[in-house]
Amino acid sequence: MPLPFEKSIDELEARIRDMRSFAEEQEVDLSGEITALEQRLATLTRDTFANLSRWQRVQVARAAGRPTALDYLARAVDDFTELHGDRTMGDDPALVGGLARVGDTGVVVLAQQKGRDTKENIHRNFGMAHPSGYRKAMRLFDVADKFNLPVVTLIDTPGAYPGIAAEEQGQAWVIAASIQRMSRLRVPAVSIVIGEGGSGGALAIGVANRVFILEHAIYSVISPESCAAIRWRDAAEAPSAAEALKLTAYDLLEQGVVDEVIEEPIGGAHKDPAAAIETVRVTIERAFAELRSHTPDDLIRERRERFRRMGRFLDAA
Amino acid sequence: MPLPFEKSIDELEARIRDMRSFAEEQEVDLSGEITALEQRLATLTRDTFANLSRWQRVQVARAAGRPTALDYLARAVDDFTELHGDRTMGDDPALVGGLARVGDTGVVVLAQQKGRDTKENIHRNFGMAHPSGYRKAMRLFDVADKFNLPVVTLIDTPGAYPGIAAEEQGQAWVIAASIQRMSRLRVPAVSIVIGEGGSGGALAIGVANRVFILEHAIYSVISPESCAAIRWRDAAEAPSAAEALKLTAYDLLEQGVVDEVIEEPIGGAHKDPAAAIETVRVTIERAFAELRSHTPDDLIRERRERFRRMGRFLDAA
Amino acid sequence: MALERWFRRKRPTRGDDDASPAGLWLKCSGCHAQIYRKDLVANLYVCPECSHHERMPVDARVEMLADEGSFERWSGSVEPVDALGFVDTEPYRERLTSVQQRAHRPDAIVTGGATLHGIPVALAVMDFSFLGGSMGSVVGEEIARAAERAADEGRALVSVSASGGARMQEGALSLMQMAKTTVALEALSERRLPFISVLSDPTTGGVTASFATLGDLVIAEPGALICFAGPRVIQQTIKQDLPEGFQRSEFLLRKGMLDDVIPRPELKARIAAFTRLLLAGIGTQGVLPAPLPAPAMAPDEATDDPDGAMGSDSDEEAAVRAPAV
Amino acid sequence: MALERWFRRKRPTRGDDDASPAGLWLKCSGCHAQIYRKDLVANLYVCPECSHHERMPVDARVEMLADEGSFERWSGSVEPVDALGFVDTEPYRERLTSVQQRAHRPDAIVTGGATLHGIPVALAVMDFSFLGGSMGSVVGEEIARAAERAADEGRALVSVSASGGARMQEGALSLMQMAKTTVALEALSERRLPFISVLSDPTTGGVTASFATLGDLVIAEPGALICFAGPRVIQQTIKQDLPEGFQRSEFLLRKGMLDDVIPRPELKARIAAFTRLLLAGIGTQGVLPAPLPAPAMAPDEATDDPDGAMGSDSDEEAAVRAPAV
Ligand SMILES: [Zn+2]
Ligand SMILES: [Zn+2]
Repeated sequence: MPLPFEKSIDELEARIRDMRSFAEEQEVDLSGEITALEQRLATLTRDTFANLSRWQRVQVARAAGRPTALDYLARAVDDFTELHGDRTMGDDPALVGGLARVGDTGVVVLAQQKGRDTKENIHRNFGMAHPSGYRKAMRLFDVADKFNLPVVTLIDTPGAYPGIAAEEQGQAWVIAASIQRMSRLRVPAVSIVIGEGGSGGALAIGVANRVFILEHAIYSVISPESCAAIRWRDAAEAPSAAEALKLTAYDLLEQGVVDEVIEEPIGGAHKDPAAAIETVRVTIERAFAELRSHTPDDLIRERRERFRRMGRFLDAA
Repeated sequence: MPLPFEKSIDELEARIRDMRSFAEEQEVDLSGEITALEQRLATLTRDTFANLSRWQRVQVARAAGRPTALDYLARAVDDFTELHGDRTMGDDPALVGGLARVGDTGVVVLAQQKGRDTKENIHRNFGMAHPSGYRKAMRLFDVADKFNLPVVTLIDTPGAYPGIAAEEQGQAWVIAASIQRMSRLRVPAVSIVIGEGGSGGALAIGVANRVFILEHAIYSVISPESCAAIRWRDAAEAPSAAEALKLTAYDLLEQGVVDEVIEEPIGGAHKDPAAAIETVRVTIERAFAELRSHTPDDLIRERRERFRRMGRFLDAA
Repeated sequence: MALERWFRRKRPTRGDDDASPAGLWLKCSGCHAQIYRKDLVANLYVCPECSHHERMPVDARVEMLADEGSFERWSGSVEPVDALGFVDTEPYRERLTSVQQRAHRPDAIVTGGATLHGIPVALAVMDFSFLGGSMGSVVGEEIARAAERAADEGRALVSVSASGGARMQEGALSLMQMAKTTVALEALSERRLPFISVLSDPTTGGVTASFATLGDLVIAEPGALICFAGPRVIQQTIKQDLPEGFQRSEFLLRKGMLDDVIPRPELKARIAAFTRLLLAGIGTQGVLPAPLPAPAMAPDEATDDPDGAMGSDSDEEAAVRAPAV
Repeated sequence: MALERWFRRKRPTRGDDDASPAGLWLKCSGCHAQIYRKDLVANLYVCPECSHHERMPVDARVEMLADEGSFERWSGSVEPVDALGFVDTEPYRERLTSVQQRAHRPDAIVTGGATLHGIPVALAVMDFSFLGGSMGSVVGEEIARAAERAADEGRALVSVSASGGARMQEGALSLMQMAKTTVALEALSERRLPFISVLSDPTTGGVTASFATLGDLVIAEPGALICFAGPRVIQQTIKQDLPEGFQRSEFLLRKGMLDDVIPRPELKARIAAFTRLLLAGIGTQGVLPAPLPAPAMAPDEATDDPDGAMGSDSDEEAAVRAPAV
């Protein structure tokens, strides 16, 4: 289960565990040795994660054991209760929505949910939503506006699903419509990329007043694999594509695509989910505390200006 | 093709035709006799149609040869151009929508279209819309509101389609939503029942500021046949059910369900479609001339009040 | 006509009913088990064997949802009239009179104010045993008034539907109740007060196609038949069998039409939780009135007859087969 | 960098091109008939044999839509930069330079003001022959500016899309153009000015999933490939053949996604008719400015190369197979 570059960390953890049980069974005092090893572990982990290549970060962002959206909904907000259905054609398990509470304020939450095991992954379509999912999102944006409920979205998807039904049901249309709908929200909206921010399918629920990204999450116009297949004509060049795409949290901060990087526990969110979730909770609360005094008109204007500014070019005029 | 009670009219018409061609061929002057017969024909037609039973009016409302929605859209408004699709799952040929012009004003039109022959009837599903049709209507109501375009709806349907797909796709949901959406229109809305106003499927596009009905059209909570099957346990009792349901134009005027009855040419709209269509044109123009000075807020309030008043009961309080 | 007409009779208590041999045991319409009547009633008319949700009498419904002693009846002052002089195999007027006497209410609905876990709400509960819960001018008017009064008093609206559709004996005016109830809900929307619509078995025709599916949240009880056109009508139209579970709550949840399917025992708590969250938007906290004091009037305790609720009469069955729209 | 860079060269006229033997005959990609080049151009790049709509060069498109002499170019002052230092098999910077020299424009779009049967509009026409019409910061910016200027000047916006999607060499910033173009359209909406979006072959990925499907009317040319994910991607995902006509205009019309499919020769008149009606709402008559005087500047007459338009390069084909989103 450990990622390739986590192997030494994993081995060191195993050695510490072994030494602990040995010391216990044999009733010998190895605390000095254990402390030394733990310090080595901490340094190794810090160094490893401080120097991850972009491709390695892609792997962390997708790591099994990394907290999923429902893990955050269970503990980074209160009283989460799921609402189902797009009122049109179905209920998409890849895009979860509902009501919750942040402090004393009701909120609408929308989140892309990957599976935590194979069975759930199949049920959740690996977090790849169909048009139905985005229609559900838009329906709940209406609820948010009607009842003045701020919006939290958690982004974690390889992308919107590329399939026959999805195309027939207007995948492009609903993504565009969801971007537009979210830009018109009269309430504060906060988006957090918690894992994989996969292109238009991610952006469709990412048109927020504040966009955060977890330290080891990514956000990209295309997956490194697809990019490599097209531009290198070789999917094995995914690491090169990841490098070229500049898709890590700090890359995106530099590009102005995200407003803030949320630090993860050392070794990544999967090493200490509870800590990661708590940081997200604090971030959400802080963002809403700041945004709740903004008027609806200001919120719309700020959100529009935020996205209107996106891009880099030379202006000769 | 003539309806049962049109038989004597039809025979008299045939006699006049015969006499005319005889007079022409034989070059004899039968103008006196012809004029006398024509007067008899006029009297017979007037008397027949003035004394139709409710069941007979149901038959006129459904008569083959009666102008359909597209006939009105071609000539009772100008520049009609159809717009397709519900942006969700399809384009319902039973509920036609588009842009048109009334005087110098652009309008949005929505109309239930029955077939003018068997082939078109199958294509149009006999004027029975699926949820897709009502979703298209709602989409075009949005266009109407955005561009300040008044709305004209032409009602002619046995009802919303009762089928598996229709139920799966939320027939009840879209009818309710369409009623609500139409009640919120910020522009003048005029509805005309041109043939059969079949229950919820008709009302879904009938929440207008002014509701007109053609003289021989009907508007009912249930078809006489279904009503008879349920309440008499015998579909053959449809004439009794039609009587009991009080579903003719003048019944509805008395009940306050419609605002005005539009007179048809003597013998019914199918006897002189051009004249019927012209009367409808004049009615639409008159209604908009009156409504165009109302503010959006007034239009909504008036429409809400119009439907809020519906019903008869004893109030003991 | 005075309100008292509907409430003057001292009606049999549950104890009286239970004493009658016929009422002692009931057959579950889900698993066909024989259920001791008291157990079924105590279990909110949910079969203890198979969790089948039987139809529930209006007053048990009110008792289940309203905080104890909080229910104040609003409905009852409006009475149906036979505006069309409708006669089929029997005059509508006579049919009305006999069902009114049996039901001890003027029409197929009870509305009132209540608190629900302390939250002030308006309740509107339909009575399927009254002419198949059909919606005519009175049902439409009571719903409209409940929505408007809720808006005035800053209450959420909670409706529990059970209906064969529009009341065809009132002709096109019953059809118009679909629009009337819909426009009345605007008063709530404008005040940003939630409308929670609960669909119970069966909810069909003109009720499904109007206010009942316009809830901010639309939730259903398990296994409820919810449709526009009834299964019989569809079968006659398409001449083929209907899919398993077609038009039932769970099917509609999968089709995206419902926010959730909630078992009856959880209903009150879930509605309260939803309503609390919907009322906790920015700038709305503290705006709403505090829970109202307990009303002076006792809850309406009209017929609490599980046979009526579980049984059927021709009006009800006809309505479900072919709901009027 | 001065605007003139893009326009100083006297480019070959059509006459010059026609003189070259290679350009004399073209093979229709629909029916494979050999078509005399002049006939194809005169027929708006629609095959006279089978009505197949070939891809149309930007300037022919502008000429077809704008009233004669009415087009005033707005685009061109904004130039792309290689913000990520993107290198695949070749640096993005070099790729850009070479395509810019070939295309004589800074990026894959031309915008400008024009009248269309007398109606003042902003035109935005995408150039598929420029890196597959991919949308990076410059394309996004030009569309946003065109929408905003249209709003300022009281013009309708008419866009003609042709794109492989987002320009992946500009990374997440190209993704953000989807949101940028979308929010820029709000300026038009607020002034109730129509946006007519025309989808031509091919319109895919991030362009389809943003401004191009947000038209008040969305119309397509016959036979155009219009999709979110390209056919190749879908085939790789689902490992089965795609249905006949899948993702083509006529298919999408049936699926409810388009207002209409309109043959190229009718396009201008239909757009004018739609726009006139949308502008003729209550209270809007007379509010809009009269048609503008003819501009001083001549229309942009950049490359008018049907081979380029009908042919392909690796960027374009890759884009259609797997549009970046
Ligand atoms: Zn049971
Ligand atoms: Zn050809």
